[in-house]
Amino acid sequence: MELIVALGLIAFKVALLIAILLLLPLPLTWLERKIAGRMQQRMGPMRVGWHGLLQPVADGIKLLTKEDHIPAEADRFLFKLAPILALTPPFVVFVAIPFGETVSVLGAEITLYVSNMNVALLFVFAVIGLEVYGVIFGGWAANSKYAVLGSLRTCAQMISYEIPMGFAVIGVVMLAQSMSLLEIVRAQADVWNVVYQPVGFFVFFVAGLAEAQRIPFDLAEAEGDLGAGFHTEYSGIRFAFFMVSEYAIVLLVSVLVVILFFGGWNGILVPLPPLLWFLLKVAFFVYLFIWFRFTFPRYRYDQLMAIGWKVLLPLSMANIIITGVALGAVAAP
Amino acid sequence: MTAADLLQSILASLPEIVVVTGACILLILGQFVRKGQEHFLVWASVAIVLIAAVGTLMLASEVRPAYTGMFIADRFAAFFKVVFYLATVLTFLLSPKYADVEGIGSSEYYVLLLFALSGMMIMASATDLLSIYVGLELMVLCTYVLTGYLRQQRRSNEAALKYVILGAVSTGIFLYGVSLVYGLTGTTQLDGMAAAAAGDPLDPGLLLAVVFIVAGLVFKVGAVPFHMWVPDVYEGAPTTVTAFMSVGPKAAAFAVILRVFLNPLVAATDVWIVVAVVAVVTMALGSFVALVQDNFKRLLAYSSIAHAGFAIFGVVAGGADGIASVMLYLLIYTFMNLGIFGIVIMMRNGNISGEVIEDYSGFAKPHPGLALLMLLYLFSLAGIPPTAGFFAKFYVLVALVERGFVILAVIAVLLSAVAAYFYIRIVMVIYMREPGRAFDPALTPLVRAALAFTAAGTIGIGLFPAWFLRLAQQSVFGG
Amino acid sequence: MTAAMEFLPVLFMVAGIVLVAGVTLFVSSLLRPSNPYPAKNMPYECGMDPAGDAAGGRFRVQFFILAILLVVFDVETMFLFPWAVVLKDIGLVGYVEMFVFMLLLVVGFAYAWLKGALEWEA
Amino acid sequence: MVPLWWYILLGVVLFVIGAAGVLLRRNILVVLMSLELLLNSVNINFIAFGRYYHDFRGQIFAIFVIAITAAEVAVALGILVALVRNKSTLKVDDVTMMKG
Amino acid sequence: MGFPLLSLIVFTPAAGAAFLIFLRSDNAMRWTALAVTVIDLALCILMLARFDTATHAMQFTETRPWVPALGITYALGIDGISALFVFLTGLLGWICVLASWVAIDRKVKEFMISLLVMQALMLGVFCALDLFLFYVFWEATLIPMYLIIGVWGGEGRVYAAFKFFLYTLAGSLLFLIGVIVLYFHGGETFDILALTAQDLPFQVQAWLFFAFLIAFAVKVPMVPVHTWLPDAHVQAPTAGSIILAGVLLKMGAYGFLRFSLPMLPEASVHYSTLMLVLSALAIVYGGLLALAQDDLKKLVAYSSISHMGFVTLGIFALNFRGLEGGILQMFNHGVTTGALFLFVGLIYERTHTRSMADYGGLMKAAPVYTTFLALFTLSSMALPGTNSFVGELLVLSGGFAANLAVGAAAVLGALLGAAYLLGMYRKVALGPASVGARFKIRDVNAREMTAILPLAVFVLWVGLYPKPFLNIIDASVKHLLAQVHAKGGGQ
Repeated sequence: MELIVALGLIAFKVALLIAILLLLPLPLTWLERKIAGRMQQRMGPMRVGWHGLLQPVADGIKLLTKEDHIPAEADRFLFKLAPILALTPPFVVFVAIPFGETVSVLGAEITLYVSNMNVALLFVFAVIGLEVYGVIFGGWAANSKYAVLGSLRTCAQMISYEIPMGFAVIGVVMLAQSMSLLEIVRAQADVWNVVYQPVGFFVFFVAGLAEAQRIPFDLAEAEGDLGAGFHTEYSGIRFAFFMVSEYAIVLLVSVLVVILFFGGWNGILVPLPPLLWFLLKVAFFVYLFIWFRFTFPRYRYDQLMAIGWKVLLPLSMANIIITGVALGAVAAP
Repeated sequence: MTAADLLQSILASLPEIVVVTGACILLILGQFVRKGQEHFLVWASVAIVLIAAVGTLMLASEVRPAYTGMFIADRFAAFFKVVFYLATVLTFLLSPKYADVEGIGSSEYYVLLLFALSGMMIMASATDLLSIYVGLELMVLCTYVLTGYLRQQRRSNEAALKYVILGAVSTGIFLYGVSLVYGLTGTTQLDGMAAAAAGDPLDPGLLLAVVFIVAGLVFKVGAVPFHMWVPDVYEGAPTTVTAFMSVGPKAAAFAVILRVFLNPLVAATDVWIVVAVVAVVTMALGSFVALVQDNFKRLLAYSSIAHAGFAIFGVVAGGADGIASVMLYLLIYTFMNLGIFGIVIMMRNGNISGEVIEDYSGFAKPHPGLALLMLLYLFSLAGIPPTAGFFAKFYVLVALVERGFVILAVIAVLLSAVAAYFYIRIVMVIYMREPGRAFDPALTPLVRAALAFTAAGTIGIGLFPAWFLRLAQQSVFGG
Repeated sequence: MTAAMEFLPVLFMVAGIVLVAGVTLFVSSLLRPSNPYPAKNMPYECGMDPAGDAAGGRFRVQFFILAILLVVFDVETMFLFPWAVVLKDIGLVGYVEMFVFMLLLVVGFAYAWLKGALEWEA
Repeated sequence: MVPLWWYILLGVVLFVIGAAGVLLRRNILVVLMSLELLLNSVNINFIAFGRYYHDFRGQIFAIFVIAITAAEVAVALGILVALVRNKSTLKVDDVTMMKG
Repeated sequence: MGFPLLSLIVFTPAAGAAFLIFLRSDNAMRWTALAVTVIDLALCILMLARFDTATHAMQFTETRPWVPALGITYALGIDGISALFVFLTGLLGWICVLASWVAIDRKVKEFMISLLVMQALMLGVFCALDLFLFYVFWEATLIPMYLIIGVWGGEGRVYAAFKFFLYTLAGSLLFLIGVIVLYFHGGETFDILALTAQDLPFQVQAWLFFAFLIAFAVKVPMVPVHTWLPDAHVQAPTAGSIILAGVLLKMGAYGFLRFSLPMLPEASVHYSTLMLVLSALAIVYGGLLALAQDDLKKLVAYSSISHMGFVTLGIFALNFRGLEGGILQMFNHGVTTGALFLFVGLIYERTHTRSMADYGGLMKAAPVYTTFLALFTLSSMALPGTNSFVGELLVLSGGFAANLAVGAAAVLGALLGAAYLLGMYRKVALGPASVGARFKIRDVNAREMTAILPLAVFVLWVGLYPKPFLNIIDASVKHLLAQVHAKGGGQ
């Protein structure tokens, strides 16, 4: 009986997560365009609904009813598989993400996370690594030069930034002595990690920007020289899957930044509910993503690689060594 | 493990640390070496090896276990390390000119050799299957790359690729055996294995596991049925690397095989029957197939298979004498094989490849001295007294007969008579043909030194084997 | 049991996504038109007729080098994670050993840098 | 609880598939993947045995195997690149030039 | 340990070879080689002069540790049997140098070095008192001999060299195993005297006997492992043939005397009949083959097989006369056949043909040559008054005592010998002068005479007054026989 309740709870949480993540792009795209409008001294979408609020819905319907175009030379199986492969990893990662400790619902204590893995951080990196497959298959299967080139570049970019990202996190693990995200947040009850790990945070966030293929690192789909990168040939609902996946990653990076460096649901000064604190922080970082998009110019590809390998990686390695030395110095009598 | 233990461990592994550190420094320094100053790399590499050698010899006086039973510095290891140093230094001496001729300009060549050396050293000292594995891989990874070092030559690429794939398979087989041993005994330490298996020596699973481990190691030795890579890799690799591989990694694999075979666990199983069959078939194959080779490097590849077979006979003999005989064999083989490879390397100059046996037609006429050296190495490889090669074989035979394996000894000598044919065939080519063209051997002072040294070893050990024999025996008995 | 409960949701999640994606695709297939013709089915090449094969296996070596670097560095992280977790329990030896490890890593990195493996000539 | 021999059986099956792949498949990339399979069967064995004995050594060994295998694959890929640049083929049979 | 005379004898040629490396002129090399061999001969004569014929014990012994861990020593020493062969080797050494004075015109340095090294090794074989040392010398002779045949030989030299090398190598490797087995059965020592004193079980003796037999039989050579010999002889340069016939073949028979008989007496007695039959076979078969030859060198080569058959016959007769005859016959064969090869070489240098059909009437063109040829031919036929007569008579009487049928076969062989040798002499020396028309044949010159004369002296000396030679070996042979019969039974 308990087992069924537990399983039901898991199923419910998973369903909720899927629903949120699927629907989140709707407000996010609206927000993005609105913010872009404001930054560029214009209004943004105004036609559909009040201040264009229904614009995303209209876009969704449009994508749903667009013709599904598959190029003649494409590998049809991989071409169809790729969007789902791209969609899955960011969603799966959220299983391991805690949004808080517990909340009381109708007297029952319900945890604000689906699963508290002791190796959550490793799991996150492992699953994010799988994102590459959707990209490379999508680009390869289309058999279009822009798509192939785009997918290769995207892959190279993702794997390049994965390394500094991984290194950056190790400092956090050293502080928390755990790979469980829950433990990491608990360890920040007093002081947020960003205080001890500013470099780690910087590396992680920049690498996150690149992982999410956001400006200033959205080289792969640079409209000017690559059409739209690996998803050049995609249209309709399959294209939508890629878009949803990208927004999920944006959200994921924001969430991870908050959990790893900004104390998660631990608040400061103002005693707000933990979940609210958490969401506020996440919202701030999502806003940061959007802000960057309309502020920074795009890097050249060689610059992109140089930043990843020659700036972020040495920084993150130095960060580990310095953290290690500092911890050793503290531990030594 | 306290700080004092750590210090002890560092001391015990000092030679390895020296080599690895030196290799790392050279790796970085090598990037700043300008064209035409490569000799700096050679001397630096030689210096590193010599420092390590001094360390090894100073540490050889007592047995030093280190790193909680993963590693040991004893005489047995020291003996093998000396063999490795020899092989590496001689390879260094032979390399610069050859590298020039082949257009290998990069410093990584020396660094990779140093890393391979450190891998071999770890293998010789390892007392845990994990450290054996790590050493083994460190060594083979470097040799993979070195094999493919002539990037512009398809033959080299191809050899390297074959080597990697087959090597990885053999590693897989080795590891599978290790995992079974771990599963059956609950430990990966060689001593622990023996203790855990005591009293139940005939567990078929354990036998299988040991066979797997031995199979993986036998691959590195180049014995049948894992020999297919040897000729291709030897032919395709740069000749200096071939020379190195035919001696160093082979000796390292033997070091591990002997360590495993010193182990009562293995002694209790009947693996030696398998090994005996391997030895016979290996020697037969190496000897007979070499008869029809036209390519010198390929011939030497098969010859090295045959020699591996002969050395395995020593493993079959087992016991102190058997082990000492394998060790002495490897030491002597290092001298004579590097000598003959030195000649092949030296011949590679201008438009002479030095790889085809016909290239040597009438070599004795313009270069009687070098021809005499070749004669020496070849007769040594064939095992004719008074060269060292004879004493090596003799001692293995003594060990075999001591254990009562007279039939195996007879097979061994008959096969080595077959093998003698292809060595003296080369003698025939260099002495009994008329030279077809001018020779232009790349005889730099370094090559001269290497050849002189190997020749001295080949004839010296042959005439005065006593000291070397005692060395080998003490390394077994007193270690 | 707990391990199973921790990783079971992953399965749920994968199943859920596949389900949702499948349903969406199905709904979409009911709604969307399908009107392919050869010109539309050509790969996008700015309106020109496509020339040559896109997926012929010819691309810059730089990508391979990156892949190899990733494989090496990513696996190094694998050693760092467990070390970081038990840093305080592992004692002096473990603490020092990882610095040796990092040092070797730095040497490798420096080498790759000096060798120009990190240069991306446009 | 899953019994130990299930893991071992899985290991055996993976090992056999991997070995068969190496021996039978002609595409070098597939051969490399088969190698991974082969080595992963070893890892499964190690981890299963380690758990069986409540001993960390199995896991440690597995991590080492993974790391070193990665290095091996890196080397193999590097050599493959050099080969492909000299002649663009991934077929094992096309590679063979040396005989005897 | 006194003056290391034997070491001096053994290593003088080796030192000479080392010295030769630094010489440049061909003539200097020839003279140096000659000087070295003559010094060596002088040392041998010195040795004989100081030799005590009364004792069977080893004399001039030297012992130094070599590889103590395995009980290997550097031990030299000679008894009567070895003394004779040491002397024979010394005697033939300088003759070889003379024989190749003009015959070898290319790579003189290498040739002389090979020759000198060869001589050192052969002397070592006869002097060694340690089995390991013996084996090293024994096996090492392959290297210079392989080169002598292969580099300076005739048309088919490469094939002949290979055949020689592989036959003898395969044989001696089995011998090596035998040696190692003996080592472990005989108390972990390689000391020949100590091993001789051991009593081995018959089973072991039998195995070892056959292991040794293969090695020695190839060297002697006995039928059916003789096929390398004609090739090697025919292709080898004259000096090579002299060494082969004069000394190398003796090493096999010496092996029987030094190892098979004293160490494996029971097996020797047990298998003596087999050996006798094989010997008789060699005598008759070799004679028949010689009869069918047209090539002079081949004829002499096959006659060698036949003559060596007499040697083994004498040895395995296992009685005093047989043994003495066998040993003396070894010496005689060295002198006579060596001389015959020399003569073939001399004529070949002039005409470049060895076919008997090309010759005839040499008597007129070269009277001195043919006279001495007659002497050696008669010696080879064992005519009374020549050396071989004494030896063959002793062997035959020993052989008849041992086995009547074998003795009869041997007599048949001796008759065959007369047939082919006389036939040869008739075709070459007598009859119409067919060669004189085509070749300008000069008679022997002083240098050649220097080589021939000593041999001729020994032919007559042994033939007319064999006592000093028999004296040298008497004591040792008696001791050897006593050893064999004490343990092996019989007679």
